[in-house]
Amino acid sequence: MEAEAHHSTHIPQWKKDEIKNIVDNVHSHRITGIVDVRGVPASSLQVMRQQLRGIVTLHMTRNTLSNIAFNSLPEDEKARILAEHIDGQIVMVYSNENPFRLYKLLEATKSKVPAKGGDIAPEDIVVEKGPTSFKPGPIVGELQQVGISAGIEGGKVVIKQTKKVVKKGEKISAKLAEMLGRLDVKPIEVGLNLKAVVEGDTLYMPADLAVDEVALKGMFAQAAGHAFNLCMEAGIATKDTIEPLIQKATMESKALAVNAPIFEKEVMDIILSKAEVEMLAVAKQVAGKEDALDEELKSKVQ
Amino acid sequence: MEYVYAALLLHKAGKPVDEAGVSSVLKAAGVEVNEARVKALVAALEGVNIEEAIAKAAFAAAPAAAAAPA
Amino acid sequence: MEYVYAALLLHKAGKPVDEAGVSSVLKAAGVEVNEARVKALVAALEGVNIEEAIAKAAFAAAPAAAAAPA
Amino acid sequence: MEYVYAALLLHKAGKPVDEAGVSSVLKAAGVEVNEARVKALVAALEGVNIEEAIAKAAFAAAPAAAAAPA
Amino acid sequence: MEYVYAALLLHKAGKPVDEAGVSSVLKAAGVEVNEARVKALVAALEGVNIEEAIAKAAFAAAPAAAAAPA
Amino acid sequence: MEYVYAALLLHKAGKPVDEAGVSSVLKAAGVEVNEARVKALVAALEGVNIEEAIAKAAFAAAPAAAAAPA
Amino acid sequence: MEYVYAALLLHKAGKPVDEAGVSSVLKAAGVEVNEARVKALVAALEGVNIEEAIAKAAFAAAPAAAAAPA
Repeated sequence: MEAEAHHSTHIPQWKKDEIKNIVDNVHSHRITGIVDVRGVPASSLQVMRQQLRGIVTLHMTRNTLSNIAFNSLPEDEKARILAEHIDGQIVMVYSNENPFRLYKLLEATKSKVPAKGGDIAPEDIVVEKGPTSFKPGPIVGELQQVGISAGIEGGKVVIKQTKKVVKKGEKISAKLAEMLGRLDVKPIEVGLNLKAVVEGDTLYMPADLAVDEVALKGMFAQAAGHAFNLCMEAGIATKDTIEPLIQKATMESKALAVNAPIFEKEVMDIILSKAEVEMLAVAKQVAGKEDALDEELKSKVQ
Repeated sequence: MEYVYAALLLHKAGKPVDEAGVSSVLKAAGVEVNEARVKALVAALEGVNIEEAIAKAAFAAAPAAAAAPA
Repeated sequence: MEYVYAALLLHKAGKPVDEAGVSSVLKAAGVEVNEARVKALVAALEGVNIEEAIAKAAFAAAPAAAAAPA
Repeated sequence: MEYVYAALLLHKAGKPVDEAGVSSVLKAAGVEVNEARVKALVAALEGVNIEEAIAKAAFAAAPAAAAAPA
Repeated sequence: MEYVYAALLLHKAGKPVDEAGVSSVLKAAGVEVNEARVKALVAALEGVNIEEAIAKAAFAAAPAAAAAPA
Repeated sequence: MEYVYAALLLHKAGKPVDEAGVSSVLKAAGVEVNEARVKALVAALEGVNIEEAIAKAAFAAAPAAAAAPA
Repeated sequence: MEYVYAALLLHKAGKPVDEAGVSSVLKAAGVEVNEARVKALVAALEGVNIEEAIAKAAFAAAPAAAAAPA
């Protein structure tokens, strides 16, 4: 503490105010997070900030000040750990939403843009084979130069082979970036990238916060399906299940009557047509054999 | 399912599907009747058009017949 | 199903599908005939248009046969 | 179908599907029992694996349902 | 078609599908029997797995029927 | 269905699906508990292998489910 | 799945599916509650239409009703 006190004596007032501002925000909000805004144009950032206004506060400040602010927090405050995530182009976020909602809100700001020379591939970049909109020209050679096998078919440039042009984590060259741009491949995701968020005593990392809604929907469907199956199997009659139960019983009854068979008026037409289908199936098996079938039957199965 | 079959049987026989009816059909089958289940069944059937429910199943069960004529 | 085939055979042969006919066809096939089932069959077929019922099957079978995977 | 319902009721309740059982269930439901039909029913079910028979859709039922939503 | 009905009747009854069987079933149905056709059919059915053919047909028929109304 | 969900919740949590359990889960959800329905549910589930029952698709479900467009 | 069942129970009972509700239902079922999972579920449900999700399941499970074109 003494060292910090000593340190702070060298800090100008506006910096002290800013540090206090950060600490106050951490204390007055339910959650505090660090967001990576690398690659987001300033103008877009302003738009996002407006869109999130009232729900999420985006606070742009100097990394050094954020660092000092977090380190000035009491030892037992979890938010101190956020100092470890201060790196690169970041902004602070404060909100009273829960971390999952914050994550969703921030994810929604993301969009895909073309790569620039020097960008790191966030995932394997693959160029699919198939037609392009280019007319024959020097583009073919340019594509070849960056390792994309191209040719001309029917007066159009086509990609001849699906090819992984950059592996995840590798740098994208300026030339390749240009070609990818012309092929309308947008490999770079730009937006508010939540790096870490603290709520109370819990640190959440993006992996903790990514909830697969499709999978969740699937789980709900599965759970509902299980409940339904259980009702059908155990004969549990509720308002929701009584009609399906009646239908199940009806279908079981018909199935039994047809398959036994039990001669009941309601199913005689099914039984008769089942017999006929069987007969036709057998007849079909011998249709090619001379004289095995009469003319009428032949005409039916051929 | 025996409770459901009892209900269908009564319905088909043109009898009211009530607690007394369901219970006595089940008893005749040698089933030890659970009153709560009978009540739940009868309650669930309230307002349900059994004939319609059956007809829906009939469609699914007999597509050959139903679908063919067109 | 042997009872049903007996009925269809009689029908196709232009004979009445009655108890005597069904029984004698079944007997000729060496089947031990259950009189009650014969009666039930004949009764269930009363008023049923056999021609129509099997025509539906033909309809269903034709494309099926075509589509049937080897 | 009440005879079939009675048979399935007995089956689902784990009781033997015999003439006495079917008759008493039908009577409890107020159905005037036709002995020949009961006999025909029980004869038809002889040697039939009911569980399998009801699982096997009534001719075509299952795949039809599958194809329907198109 | 009578001939194939007769063959299936025998098959379903668990009897051998032979000339004598087919002929006697047909006769019992009042059909004037064409010996050559009986021979041809019986010969043609040799080597045919009737059970399989039937099972396949039932399955294949369904979607065809179901798809029809569209 | 909330009663069934309560039962499944208990089952998944490895707890016995009994009247006390179902009632307390329902109460925690703010549901006004109907004792008869709880009894009916627990009785219906007696002897039922829940794990097997939930996995078994109901009647025509299997192929339909397969075909059901997502 | 316990968390999903708890949410379904609340939903079906017409109660809000919120953190307090899910937690208390789970606790009543004897489940040791993980607050982060509860939060995740509740947050995720904001973008999920439960009714729609389970309607699909019901459709898949009961094609007879759902598929019948009426």
